[in-house]
Amino acid sequence: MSTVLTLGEGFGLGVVAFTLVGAITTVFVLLERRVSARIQMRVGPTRTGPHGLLQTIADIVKLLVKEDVRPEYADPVAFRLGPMLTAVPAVLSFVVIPFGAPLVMRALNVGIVYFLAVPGMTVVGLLLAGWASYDNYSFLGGLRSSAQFISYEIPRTLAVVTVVMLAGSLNTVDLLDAQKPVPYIVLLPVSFVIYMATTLAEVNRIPFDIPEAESELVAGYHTEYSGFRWSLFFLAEYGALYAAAAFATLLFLGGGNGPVLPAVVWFVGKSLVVVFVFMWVRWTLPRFRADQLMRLAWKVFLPASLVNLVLAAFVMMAVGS
Amino acid sequence: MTPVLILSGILFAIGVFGVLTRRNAITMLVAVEIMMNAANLNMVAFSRLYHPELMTGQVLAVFGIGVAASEAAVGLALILTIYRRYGSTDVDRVDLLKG
Amino acid sequence: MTASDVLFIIFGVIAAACALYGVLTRYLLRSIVALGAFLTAVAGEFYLLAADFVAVVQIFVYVGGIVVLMLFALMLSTSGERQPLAGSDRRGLGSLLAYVLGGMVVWATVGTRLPVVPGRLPASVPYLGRALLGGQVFAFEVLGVILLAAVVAALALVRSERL
Amino acid sequence: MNEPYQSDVVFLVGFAFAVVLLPLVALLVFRWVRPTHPGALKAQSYESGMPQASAPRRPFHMAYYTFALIFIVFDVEALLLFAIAPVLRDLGWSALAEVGGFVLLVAGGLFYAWRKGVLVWR
Repeated sequence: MSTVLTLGEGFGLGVVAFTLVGAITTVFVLLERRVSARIQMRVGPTRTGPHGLLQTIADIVKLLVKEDVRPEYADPVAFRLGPMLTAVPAVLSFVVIPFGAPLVMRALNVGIVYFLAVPGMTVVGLLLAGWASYDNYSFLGGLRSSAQFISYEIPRTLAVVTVVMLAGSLNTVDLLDAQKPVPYIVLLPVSFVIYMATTLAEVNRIPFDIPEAESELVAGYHTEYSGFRWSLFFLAEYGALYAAAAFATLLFLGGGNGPVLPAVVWFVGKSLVVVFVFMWVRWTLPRFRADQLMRLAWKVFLPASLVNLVLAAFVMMAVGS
Repeated sequence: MTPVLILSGILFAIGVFGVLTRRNAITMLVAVEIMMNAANLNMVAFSRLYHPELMTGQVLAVFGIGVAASEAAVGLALILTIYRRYGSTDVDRVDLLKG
Repeated sequence: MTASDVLFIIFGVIAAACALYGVLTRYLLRSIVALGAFLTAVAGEFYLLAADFVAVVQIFVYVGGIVVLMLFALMLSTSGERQPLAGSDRRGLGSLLAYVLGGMVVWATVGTRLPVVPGRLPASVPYLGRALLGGQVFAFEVLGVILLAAVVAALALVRSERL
Repeated sequence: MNEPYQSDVVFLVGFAFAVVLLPLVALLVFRWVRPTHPGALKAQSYESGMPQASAPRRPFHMAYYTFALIFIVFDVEALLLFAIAPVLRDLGWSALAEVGGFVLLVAGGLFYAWRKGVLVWR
């Protein structure tokens, strides 16, 4: 009986998480357009509804009722699988994020590795989408996206390892208690910087948005997609953006820890600040070239994260014993 | 525990079938990975059976995954080299003596 | 029949079906995708067998690593054909051998009474780390050497052929 | 079998089922709403309005594979570190030396690749 309940709980929370990602995307797209407009001294969308608040709602309706076009030579199976494999892991990663002290969908014992492992499946989706489209831009975009993703995955993972070392647990909820006295951004500033920079690359944001460089590759791996299938890529992008920001909050900023206000407010507030930083960086910096991007990942971030890891372990042992 | 062992036996046989019948090198590698996973499944199952507190089987499975990664990296490098020399990943077309 | 038995059967059927499709299909791309689905189902089995860390590692390294590597290799070894197909295969003796082997393994498994040495089942992660650095530390360092050798060997192979 | 692991899997299965089902349902439902006017022109691949320059899916630059190769080795290293990291503090200096040796070995692979000039994107 309890098994059926757990199954229902999982299903229900799955629906909640998907709706949440949809809502996040809706809000963030509007936010992004307004923030970018402000930064570039423009106005942004203002016509639809008061202050343009209904703009993304209108966009969603448009996307849902738009024709679903598939190129003649596209591989039908891979073309359908691509967007699904990109969007589903992005939503799945929400399982282990603790939005408040007890407010977590499921506190897996290996939550932190889970959070890093599941979005890794996205690469398969990107490669499939780019391959399936039978289009030179898509193919190149898919390959570049996945090359970039895997390059930045390693320094990011090693930065997270330092946090796990200090916290002594792979459970995301334990991280909250471990950071009660002092958030890890104070103890591990280098890890924080590496994590933030590599995360920017993982969610394909400027200055790391080579895969979707509009002026070079049209729209990258999703050039041939339209309507709802395209919007799945969009959901994945903003879902992953928020998940990464929430994870940064959890790993380095103490999660929902904070005085007076309830934990949920602290958590959402902190993660929104991180999201704002991501957007700010996107609209301020120019784009890297592909070769600069790879050099940065392998010759700067990877050695730096290795040295940081060893140093952090050494200092931890020296202080601890 | 017997069902797990039966499942892993079946999976291993599927892998053997793939390696023996396919001629394409990439598909053969897929079959080899299936066999490796069948072995890992066995190790994890036996880890539950004998002294679960020692975790020996799970450690072996983790090592197995690491070795599988190295094997796939070298194997695929070999396949790519063969492809560029012979223009095919079909193992029967690769005749080393004529090379 | 408990819930984990049901889940075990579901994952097992998915794993066997995907494995079979992976070795039977003529489409190389679908073969690799089927491998990915197979690996995910096996990860589910690992989790059911109380090996949660092995399960996420399976997703992390296999699905996020080896499958991606295979897709790269596939995309680097096609010559512009629309749907890369595997060439002709030899059935016959190979399938017979596989049937015999599979039958023997299943027969042997069913016929054997497995002695059980019970013990407390600990939470896997801390104990896994202790085991790695305790009794298995030699194997741990050897794995480091294997990884180093893999990089050197694979790079040497790839570099020997200049484009 | 073991209770917490089982309920974790049950939960994840339910969750994944919902997450896969919802987009499929949305696709199916809106199939009746959205227009379908296929045409020869629409079925072509979009390459900025020009006819397709060449067949895609050609063999690509080897650099993609070499980077993926180094990636997978460090992936394995990272997963082993995840297994060790939670208990490192309790195990003391000798454990740290062992881990340091392992990290150095794998970093040797990176150093080799660097010296060979593989890490240059062309």
